[in-house]
Amino acid sequence: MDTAVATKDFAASPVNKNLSTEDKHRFLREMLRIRCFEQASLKWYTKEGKMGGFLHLYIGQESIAVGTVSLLGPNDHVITAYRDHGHALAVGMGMNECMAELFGKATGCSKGKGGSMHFFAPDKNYWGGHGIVAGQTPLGLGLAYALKYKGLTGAALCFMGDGAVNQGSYHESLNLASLWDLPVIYIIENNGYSMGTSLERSSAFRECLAQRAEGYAIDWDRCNGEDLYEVRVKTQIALERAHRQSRPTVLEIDTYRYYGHSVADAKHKMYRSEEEIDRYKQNHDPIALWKARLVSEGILTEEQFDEMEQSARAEAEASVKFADESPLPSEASITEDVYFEVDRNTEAGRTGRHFFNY
Amino acid sequence: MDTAVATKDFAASPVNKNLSTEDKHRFLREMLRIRCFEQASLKWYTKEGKMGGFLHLYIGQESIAVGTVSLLGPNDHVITAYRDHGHALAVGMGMNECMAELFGKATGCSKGKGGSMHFFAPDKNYWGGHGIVAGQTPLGLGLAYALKYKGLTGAALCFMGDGAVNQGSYHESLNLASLWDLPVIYIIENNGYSMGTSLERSSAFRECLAQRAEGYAIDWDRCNGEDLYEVRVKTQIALERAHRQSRPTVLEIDTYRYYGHSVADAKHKMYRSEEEIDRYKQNHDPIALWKARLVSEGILTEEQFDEMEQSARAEAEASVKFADESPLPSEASITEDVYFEVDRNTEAGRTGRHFFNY
Amino acid sequence: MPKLTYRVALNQAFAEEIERDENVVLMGEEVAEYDGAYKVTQGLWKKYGDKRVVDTPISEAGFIGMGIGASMLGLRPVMELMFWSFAYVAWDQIINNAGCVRYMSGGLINCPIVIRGPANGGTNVGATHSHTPENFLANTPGLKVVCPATAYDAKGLMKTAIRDNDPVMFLENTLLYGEEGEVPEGEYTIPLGVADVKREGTDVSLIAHGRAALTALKAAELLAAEHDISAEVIDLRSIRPLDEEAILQSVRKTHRAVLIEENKPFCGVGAQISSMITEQAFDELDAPVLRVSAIDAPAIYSPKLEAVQLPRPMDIVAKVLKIC
Amino acid sequence: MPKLTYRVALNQAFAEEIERDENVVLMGEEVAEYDGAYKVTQGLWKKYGDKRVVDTPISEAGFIGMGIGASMLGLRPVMELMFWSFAYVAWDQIINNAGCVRYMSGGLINCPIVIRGPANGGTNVGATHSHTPENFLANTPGLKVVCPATAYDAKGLMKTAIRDNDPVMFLENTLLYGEEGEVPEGEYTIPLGVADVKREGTDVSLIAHGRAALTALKAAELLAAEHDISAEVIDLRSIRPLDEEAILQSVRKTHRAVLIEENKPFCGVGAQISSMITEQAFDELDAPVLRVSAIDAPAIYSPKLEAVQLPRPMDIVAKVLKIC
Ligand SMILES: Cc1ncc(C[n+]2csc(CCOP(=O)(O)OP(=O)(O)O)c2C)c(N)n1
Ligand SMILES: Cc1ncc(C[n+]2csc(CCOP(=O)(O)OP(=O)(O)O)c2C)c(N)n1
Ligand SMILES: [Mg+2]
Ligand SMILES: [Mg+2]
Repeated sequence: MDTAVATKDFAASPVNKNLSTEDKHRFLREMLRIRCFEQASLKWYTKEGKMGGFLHLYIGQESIAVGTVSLLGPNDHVITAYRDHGHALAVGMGMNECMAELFGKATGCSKGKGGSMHFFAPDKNYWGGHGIVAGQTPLGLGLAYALKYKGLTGAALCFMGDGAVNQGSYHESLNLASLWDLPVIYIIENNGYSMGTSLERSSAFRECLAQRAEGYAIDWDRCNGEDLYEVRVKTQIALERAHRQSRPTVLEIDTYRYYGHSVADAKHKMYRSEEEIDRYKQNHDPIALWKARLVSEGILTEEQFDEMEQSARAEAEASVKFADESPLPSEASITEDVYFEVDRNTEAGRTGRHFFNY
Repeated sequence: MDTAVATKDFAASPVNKNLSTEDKHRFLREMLRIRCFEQASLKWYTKEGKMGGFLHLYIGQESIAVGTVSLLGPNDHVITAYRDHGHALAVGMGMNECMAELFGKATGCSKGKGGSMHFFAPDKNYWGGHGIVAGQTPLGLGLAYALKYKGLTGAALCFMGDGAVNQGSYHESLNLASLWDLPVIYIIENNGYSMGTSLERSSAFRECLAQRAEGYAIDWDRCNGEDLYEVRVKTQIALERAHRQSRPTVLEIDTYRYYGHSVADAKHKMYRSEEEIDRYKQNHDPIALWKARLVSEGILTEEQFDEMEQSARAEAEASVKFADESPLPSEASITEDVYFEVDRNTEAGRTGRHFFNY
Repeated sequence: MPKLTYRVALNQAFAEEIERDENVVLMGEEVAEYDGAYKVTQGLWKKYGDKRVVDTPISEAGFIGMGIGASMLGLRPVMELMFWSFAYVAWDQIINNAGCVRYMSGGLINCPIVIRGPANGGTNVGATHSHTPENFLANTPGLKVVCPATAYDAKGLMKTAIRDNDPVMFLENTLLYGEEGEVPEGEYTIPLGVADVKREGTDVSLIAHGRAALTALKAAELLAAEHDISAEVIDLRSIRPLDEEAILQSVRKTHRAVLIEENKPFCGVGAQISSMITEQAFDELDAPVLRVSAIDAPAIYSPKLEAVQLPRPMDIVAKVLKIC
Repeated sequence: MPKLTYRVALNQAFAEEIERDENVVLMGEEVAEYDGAYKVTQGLWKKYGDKRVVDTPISEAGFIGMGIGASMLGLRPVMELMFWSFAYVAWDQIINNAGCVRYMSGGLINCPIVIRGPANGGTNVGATHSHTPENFLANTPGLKVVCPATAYDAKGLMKTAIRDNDPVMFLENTLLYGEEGEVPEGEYTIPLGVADVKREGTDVSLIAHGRAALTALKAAELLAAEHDISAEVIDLRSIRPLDEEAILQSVRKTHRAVLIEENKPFCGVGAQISSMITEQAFDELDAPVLRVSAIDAPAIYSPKLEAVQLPRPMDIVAKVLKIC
């Protein structure tokens, strides 16, 4: 084991024991969809001119997005950082609009304006997709604030990386969350590195990062992200705390990313060993472990798994075709989606000059 | 007692037991000088046109500046927030340049450019005087960084208020201080209020604010600020930690301000009771307690005390006369002290346009 | 019409909008129990309670960002910065989250938030407390920027800002809070993007915003009384959207313009207006467009000197005399 | 002369200054063990070690402020912002501490710090990563602002910036890091406040900074080849201090000016230059001063579209043809 968290079997926990085979298969399918989507995106990124900018792959961390989101209800919301493809697919966004966004097409979820770091689907309670490290942490707090203000029973899941804990806005958010009893759950996806910097070189702490929550009298927990059952159990505890007591939680989930920080990070074997990467792939791959789990439970066959993988791959390929064939945004659209009032052509939007090119 | 800190007698502690009568008198004189200086400044603030802007009085907290600074050596540095008169006088600044600064005169410590919130004396290792809440906390860290970089054995004492702990820059500074073993001491002068907001309404914590330091594996302590002996003992521990191990400390010192947040805060009895203020003045005044202490030690007479108070008052009055009679800065000086190279009329300062009024 | 202070006019706008829309919530440091550091929110917490008027800790990045997040879900937070100068600890939240999230989401999100507070020098609070970032904010497509000069404008523009579905940066002025002006009884709003001709004139256009518009009015009186020059005073009121037509109309009439602002000169709003006039009305100009701004240094504390650092009527008169 | 990339030229400047002055220390995210996100500091950590080249956590407000504090005590920190866009989480430290502490201390303190990193769009990294705040920074008396366009300028200006005793904001460009240019062997410096006439011309002055200066050069070639127009290209190199004389001299010669920048238009550097030219050389102008800037929206991701959003040679040509 490479996680500091002792493993324990969470299959029999209340939140897991009544899961149907269909549920368990669905989790597997969703993790596979994320992985295949990203493998396809990586392949096409490298093809001349299909995409630009950054591409941060979530591969290796799929169990976190799928496990946490699997528990969410109608008033639970999700917001994350720039490594956002996994959460986007987990909340139900289609591969087509996601791939088209990567291709910078008008059919993209953000009309080609946001790119890889900025997937959004407010209709699915998904608020992005944010490029500034920890910049989303006050926004997540605001989602929780609005829920409480409106008297809704819900929670805001705000995902962040281990490197984001050293941004001031996160700490300000923790104090506000505790002071005002806001139903926000900060989920630290601790993959051990912020770009090329290991956890030890970026953060001072005692046992773990989540423990800093104690200073704000916030409950915290730590979780082994490779086990989808455990992710669900620890997340459910936080969700109930949010729903029942309107109290925040900081949940640190150990995980690992297989690829570089972004596609640009070719030298990622400079700051971590090939052997370390292989060890994770061999022993801690969330998909492999979940697959083995379901096989051992006697509810999954190799054939079923291959079928799932193939359909995920097919879906990804289809999304590439969709993206590739989709039209580019028009030049005129560059100044659209800047101001609501202008886009809607309201009286306010028609009054005075809003744009200053002549 | 109104401080959460249990009192204990620190007179016999190593750092205190060898203090000479002269030392103990000096502490008393310095506390009196701070109080008299500020009483005079308050009196003249209200006189039409003598001062402008803010005036944050330190009265009630004098034992902290005097007690902490009394321990500092040649490589120990001080930086604080806008409530900075006490620290300025404690490090040895003259009343004249301080009062002249309040009067906005050219003879002021900052040539009338900084005002009450911005007293500086780098020659006395005093780096101000900063108006943005917690804005000085990374600067204090930088002083400690420079000391360590240069191989000097010293510490940076960075003072801040209880309301400043919820600014992100402070938390970022704590992580860096611990991660890099920097000799910085964050001293939280906890007077129970940030403007009109009580500690409980602004901060979430377990036992106290300093305890948040645990999350960064930083040592912390808490101190009853009304007792100068205790202030010296707790500060000395932090100084030794900085000097010997180059490790940071967060020291929270309970204290109380008698006046409003600033002179503008006339309504300060709206958020705290007359009775509370009186109780502090009666039972917890650091000057009265220190005086009583020295009397009980048989090393101070009423006459000596009166003489000290009178000379402090006389010095304050003289500084008012000095300030009042000092010249204003010239209009030309408005654009001086902006750029070092321009002020020194170097080649760099003479090349290109630096100022853009026509 | 009854006379109200700029402060009370704003206070009325808040009260009326709180009653009109249950999603309007006021937040900021000391805005509730303390009635506001400058008493702009006086009485509102007592009247509307903890839910609608909320005191915050000193965590601008945290609570401004929180307000932006809450606005994405449909609240209409009206966030007070005790001073706009403190926006700099929340700058990323304002520029990147309020300013860019609509665009990056392809228009799926909008942030109906107002961020407000005083942005001015002249009160001897020193360089760090005297910033006037209207030019920074207006440089940012996605944000709207309003700088009212009178009680009437402050109330009418604030009500519009709160109802606007885009993020509106509302810059007030501590030196104006106590200034009285006529404010009609009952409901009215003023659209963003409409300048106000505060004085008609024929010889030169004085174009300004915020308190500088009042300084321009005083200068116009001096010009009329002492130099027989008829100055027109255009108060921009909102910087983005900008009422360009009003500016150009005036310049087409007077053929001369002096731009006044209390900000530092380099890349101030005056620079933008000047370049716009030159580009749009070059042939109408009988003289160079001139600018008056603060003396180009951080805000000085010394009360007597800070009064000199900011534009005075005499400074405007002197510039006008150069071209008239 | 040997050809070096902009990246290597900067790298040489760092190495030379580290060796020249023991107080020079490089800091930033990934600058040491990782050799820099854009490899600008490649090899320096290996060569000079932990003391001189330091990796930081993702805490810009904390480490930039720390660098400012260290500079008050005499260190000469060269702080990398992986992107200048991230300055917005450290904005208060930069504007209020680096920018104002000298003034507020009446000149007792100075901050010999360099804050550097790329500030540009055009790499499809989206709105939050494509900010170009040179206008915000140059609005702030107390700060100096440099925007080099070539390898030669980058090295010479960086060495000067590190030796300067005021805080210098050094804005680089990820699109230029790989661009080659002639750089002499050995020691040289370029003063701040001196523009470079990158191409002589007689019909129109193209005034720009950073990458826009190279776009202007391309436009000048098109103008010569296709329109027989002789354009002079002035590269400002530093924004504050500003080489006003070079601008005015050129305008007195050509009587026409087009200002190009990759920033958003409202209150961009072009606005300041335009207002300055109008004010200082009105009678020299035969045509309105025109501006070319980025299309006024947050930076779009879509690679094909972002290429359109930023000024292209054809956009400059079109503007020039309006006045020539
Ligand atoms: C304020 C800010 N500083 C720096 C960056 C550049 N950056 C982007 S991601 C990243 C590392 C973040 O690591 P972590 O939080 O652990 O998330 P992970 O990439 O591991 O998912 C950095 C430094 C940024 N986007 N925002
Ligand atoms: C970033 C920022 N926000 C708000 C303010 C306004 N302000 C000045 S002092 C203060 C209260 C600070 O209280 P505390 O830290 O407890 O210090 P004390 O005044 O009690 O010494 C506030 C809100 C400021 N100066 N800076
Ligand atoms: Mg990580
Ligand atoms: Mg306090």
